[in-house]
Amino acid sequence: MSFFTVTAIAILVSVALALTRAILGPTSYDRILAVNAIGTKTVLLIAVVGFMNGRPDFLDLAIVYALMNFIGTLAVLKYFKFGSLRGGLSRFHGEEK
Amino acid sequence: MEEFTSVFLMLLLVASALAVLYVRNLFVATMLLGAVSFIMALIFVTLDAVDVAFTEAAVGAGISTVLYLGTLALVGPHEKGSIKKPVLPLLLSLAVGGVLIYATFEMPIVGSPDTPVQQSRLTERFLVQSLDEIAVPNIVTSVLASYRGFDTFGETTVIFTAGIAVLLILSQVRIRRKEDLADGEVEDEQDSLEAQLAPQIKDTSAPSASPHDLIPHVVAKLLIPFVLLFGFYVQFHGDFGPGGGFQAGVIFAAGFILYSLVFGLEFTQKLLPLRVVEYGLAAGVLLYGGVGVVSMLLGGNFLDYNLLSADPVAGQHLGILLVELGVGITVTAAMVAIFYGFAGRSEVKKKNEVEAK
Amino acid sequence: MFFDHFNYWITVILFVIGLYTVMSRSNLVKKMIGLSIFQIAVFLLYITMGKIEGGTAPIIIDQPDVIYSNPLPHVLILTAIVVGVATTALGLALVVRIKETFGTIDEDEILQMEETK
Amino acid sequence: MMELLLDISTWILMMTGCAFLLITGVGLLRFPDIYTRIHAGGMADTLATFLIFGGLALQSGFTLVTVKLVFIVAFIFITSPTATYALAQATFIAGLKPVVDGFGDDGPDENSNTAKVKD
Repeated sequence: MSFFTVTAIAILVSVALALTRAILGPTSYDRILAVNAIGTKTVLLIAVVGFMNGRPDFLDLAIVYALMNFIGTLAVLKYFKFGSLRGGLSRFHGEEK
Repeated sequence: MEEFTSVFLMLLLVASALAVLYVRNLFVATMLLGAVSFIMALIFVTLDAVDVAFTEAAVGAGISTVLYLGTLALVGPHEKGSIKKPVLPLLLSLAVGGVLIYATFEMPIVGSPDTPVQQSRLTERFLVQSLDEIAVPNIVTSVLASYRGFDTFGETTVIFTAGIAVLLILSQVRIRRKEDLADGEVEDEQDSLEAQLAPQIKDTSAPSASPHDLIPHVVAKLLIPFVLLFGFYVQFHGDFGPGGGFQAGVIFAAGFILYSLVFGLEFTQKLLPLRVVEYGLAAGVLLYGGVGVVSMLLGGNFLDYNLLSADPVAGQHLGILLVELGVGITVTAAMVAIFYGFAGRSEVKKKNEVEAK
Repeated sequence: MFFDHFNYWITVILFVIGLYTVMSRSNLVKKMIGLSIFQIAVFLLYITMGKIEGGTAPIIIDQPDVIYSNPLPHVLILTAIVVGVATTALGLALVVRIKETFGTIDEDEILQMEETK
Repeated sequence: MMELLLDISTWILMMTGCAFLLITGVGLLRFPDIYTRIHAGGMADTLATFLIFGGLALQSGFTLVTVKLVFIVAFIFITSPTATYALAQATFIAGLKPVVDGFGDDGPDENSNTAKVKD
């Protein structure tokens, strides 16, 4: 058993745990956190699977995942703070109730 | 091991899809759809479809989530309980599912090399002869841009049309214009709209307004050049690795969306005005079609890249480069246009509410 | 073998989930989400058909006797994903306009309004 | 000899990384409130990523792949804490209070606050 296999299994278990948290909630912030964690673990799994199959030159994929994870999380948080995607991130003084 | 990974991921996929169905809060459903998309892309990687995983990651987890959030910001996240009883749909879908499951036993075994798909003459041609005819290592790119160039042209046109349609449906300023035309010039109107909104924006959008948000600002400033650079890399490296016009376009758009998320829509539209986006939408399709027309003028068929250069293989390379560039421009413009449509709509909505009061 | 048709079963399950969501939920955004799941089922079906045992991604490498998975389904699905998000955006745009016109995005309520008109 | 040494260091790095990953997963599931979960999810994630990618880099040697690995680690090191920070701040602004066992007695008040943002 190579270290890639062991790592892949550990990542899969970890994704499953995070997914449980995403489904259970209870608050929306828990879900954001869990989905964000799933995203990071996806990056890891892509890299490990690439090495496992002997084609490690697909790491470009992992960069896209990391990027999209970041953008998605920021969008969600912005939606939560302001209820819209329009203004800048620092506008909450004007909009907060 | 690969099979185990794939099976495990598919079980996770079904679990999260069921959760999407079950939850009542649409926002939560959107979040879980993002998770579904991540897991789906992982399955694509285990099934050797790296290019597809690339696209799914960029589109499903990034752009799609942003779009759903933009919609929910306008329509509200709460789902009311349905009036009708869901027994009939349940029975119907279970029946359809049963029939389909029965049908799967007639399907060839997953991964076996003697299925019609793998035995097709096309597969042979793509995998073996394309190396001599096109000489691009990434076969997906050569099939996408050259062998199936017509189809991709059609798809690009669909994206172009969708971008235009979203802009028309969610047009922001034009509605105002008609109403205000009676008492002012068109030019001034746009300014006055901005002027009305400006006071709220100006005094709060300065970074000093909240020191806490300094970190996302700084990080975004740091990241955006690299995101765009990575977009170029994906665009022009698509011949050799996973990537190409579709993916690069989405990544480019993601860069602008990131800017807009952190600094606000106004600044983004100053940087990349709506007019430029509209021109970009058309320019990409025109570039694609233009390559086809040029090859016709040179005496070949539509999109026959062999004639673009003295050497057929060099001609193919040039054609694929230009066509992918056209796709990239159109996809970028379409995604940015769609984002502008959704994010800018809240401004219209807010103004309508103010007028109603 | 149990896993011979496993991918197809997952496809069918996702398909049924999508179908049920579209039919049973009256919220229009939820219907769009159901359609997205539908789409994902179709993507999985196509990519599964392209997979070949012991194969690798269809990007040519300098090694003897490499089996590559079929690139054609990848091409079809790659474009389908981007077109899918464009059409989803169109649908969501229509939902936004429906909300502005009717004040609700619940299908049942909209139908009632239409009847009482 | 060199090979063996590299393999052993890879094993150590990646197994430590796996341990941190599993701790992250368990922490996400078991911790009582959002702030502790953010702590578990955010911090261990970055560390585990660093360790596992370090192990992968040892395996790939001095190639383009290693450069890409370094890029990804740098990217995650910048973005992941930012996202975590923004999340924690948004949570705080939304009015969720941390569960503090044995510190103060605002238990019911905190519960009502949590209920407000519950979906």
